[in-house]
Amino acid sequence: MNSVIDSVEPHPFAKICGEPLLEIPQDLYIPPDALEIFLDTFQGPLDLLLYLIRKHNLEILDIPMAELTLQYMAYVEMMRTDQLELAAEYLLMTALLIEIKSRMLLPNPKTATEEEHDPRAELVRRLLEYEQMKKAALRLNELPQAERDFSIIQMWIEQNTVEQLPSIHTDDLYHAWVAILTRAKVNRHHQIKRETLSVRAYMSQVLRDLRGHKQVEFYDLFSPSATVAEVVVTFLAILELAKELLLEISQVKDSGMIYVCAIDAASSA
Amino acid sequence: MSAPLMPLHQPDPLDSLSLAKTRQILEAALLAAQDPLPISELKKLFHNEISAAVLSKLLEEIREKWSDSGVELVTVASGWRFQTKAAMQPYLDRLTPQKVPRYSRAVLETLAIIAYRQPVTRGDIEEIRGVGVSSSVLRTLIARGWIEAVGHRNVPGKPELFATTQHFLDDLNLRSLEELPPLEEMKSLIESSDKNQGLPFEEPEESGH
Amino acid sequence: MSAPLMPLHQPDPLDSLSLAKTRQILEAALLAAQDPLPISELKKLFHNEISAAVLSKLLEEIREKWSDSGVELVTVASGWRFQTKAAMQPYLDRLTPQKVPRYSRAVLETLAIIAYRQPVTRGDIEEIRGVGVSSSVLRTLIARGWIEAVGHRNVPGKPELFATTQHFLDDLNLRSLEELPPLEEMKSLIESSDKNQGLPFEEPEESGH
Repeated sequence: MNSVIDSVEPHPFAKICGEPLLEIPQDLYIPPDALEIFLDTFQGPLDLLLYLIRKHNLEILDIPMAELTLQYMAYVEMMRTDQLELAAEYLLMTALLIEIKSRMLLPNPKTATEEEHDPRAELVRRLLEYEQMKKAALRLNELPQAERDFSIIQMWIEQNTVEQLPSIHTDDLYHAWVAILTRAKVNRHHQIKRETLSVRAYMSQVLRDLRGHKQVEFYDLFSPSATVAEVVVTFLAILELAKELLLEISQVKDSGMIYVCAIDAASSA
Repeated sequence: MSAPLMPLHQPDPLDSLSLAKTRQILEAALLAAQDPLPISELKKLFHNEISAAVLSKLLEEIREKWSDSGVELVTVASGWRFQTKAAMQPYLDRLTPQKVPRYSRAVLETLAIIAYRQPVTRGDIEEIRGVGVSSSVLRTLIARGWIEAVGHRNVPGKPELFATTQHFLDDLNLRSLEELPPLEEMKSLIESSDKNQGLPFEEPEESGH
Repeated sequence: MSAPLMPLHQPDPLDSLSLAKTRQILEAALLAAQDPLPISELKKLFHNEISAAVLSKLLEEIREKWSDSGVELVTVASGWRFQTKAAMQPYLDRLTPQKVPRYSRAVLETLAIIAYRQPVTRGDIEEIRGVGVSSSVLRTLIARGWIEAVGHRNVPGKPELFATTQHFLDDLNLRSLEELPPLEEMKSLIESSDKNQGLPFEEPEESGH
């Protein structure tokens, strides 16, 4: 009733992952070591059945049921551990095929009211519907897709109206400072010492450079492309940070390498 | 030092707006917009004092002006928007080395079923595909903003009904669901084998994932 | 229906890229980018095979080309970006008519202190302002991406040190902190206020949240 070809070698099937199907033999025999690829290749029993029918001209009725069942049971055994649901789907399909086959074998008493009912009809309907959707999915994937095939343009808006975040202008900061200084004058709580802004900016930068490092060689804190003025300001920033106890400068021996580390990193180490 | 930005610029009274200025404003608004802008929205730029017909004509002029650049003005479901031409994408991809993920067959098939059969429940999708649909598949599509729950079917368990969104159409450059590729008629699986003929189909491609 | 796109577009080999095409790619990349692009990034578009000098020249050409439109190509701290011109703002605002929210005085003063005195701890800010600084003020500024913790001061409690970010400079259209209004001028202003004159400023509004 069927022609079992047992001589199929597992190698060619297993190694061409992209197009393994060419090697799947007609009798459904899948070498066990290729099973994983096999399971990845098909979305489920419907997909497999569709493939067998389309690719190998297999008539639903001609599927060797005993063979198929044995095979499916073997897969189910292997899938049971981690793909229980999928195993169930294959089982269900096997049961359905066997049911169809057995009904086809029985004499079909025609009644006057009922059109000749082909037990395959429902399965065929499902296969066709699935095939149609499968094709549609491929076509859908061929449509141009935002981000994959083109980029959407959303230009920066000078004032961020999209997110409705408050926008400020440098004048706002200026006003804020004046307000603070005015209050400070009145309160006389403390002195606000003046310092060039560039040193403060470089202080932040040095701390950023130290972040995540246990220690950094002193010279590495200076950009090779820095101008003289930048070197001076960076140096001042390091001294100021040391004065404010924000970093530690150490030298193991005279004229040796100088190391700099952020103090919180040193003390928590 | 930049110029102060906020309160200086007052919109011109409309009658003094030249067509060129109008075109300039339209262009800036479309370039800056987060989402596609329909004509009804674009009219607001001019306090609804410019007709849709005039705006359409100006939009066509803008589209024409951009036609030989790397960027194009297109209409999608939610309106007009600027996007880069597909020919630019290989270059732009060099700036973002992590590739946009391709969707698995499970995701694509689920999407196709929702697009063509909507609204559908998860059970409907499973029925068609013949396998379970994992939650991660639906989550992927929801996270992308392509599908959404639009209601519940009145059966036990009240399963959610899923449909595609306008954003899905926008992202696929479509104006409506009718622009989706038409469904192919599948050849019968029974007759041809009854006649013992070979089946005239190509093998369904196994693009894997 | 548009043609399938995916694998069709291969980047041209570089030597065949005309200057016009190069300009087109630059323009598309800048229009599509979410953040400003530095030259080093733009070079990646061409596999680093076009020199910074050539790119700068092309960028100037693009800037020039756009100069009489509603958008402009500008340089900010982290690179080049397209943005809408301020003159477009009143029109664009009509698409999103809600009132632009303002930051409270506490937020503005805290930001000013961090900008001018960085790196500073919350304690420093409180000392200068003479009042406590609520966590929500700092959170607001951190969430906006304008300040960040850059380390800890080695005193009991190890308070975090805050500094302004590059993003802050970008948002204020500054290339460096030195472009902030200089302190010198303020000093004289304070002195003039010592002479019991009113400040020539309005008090920043207390609309705060």
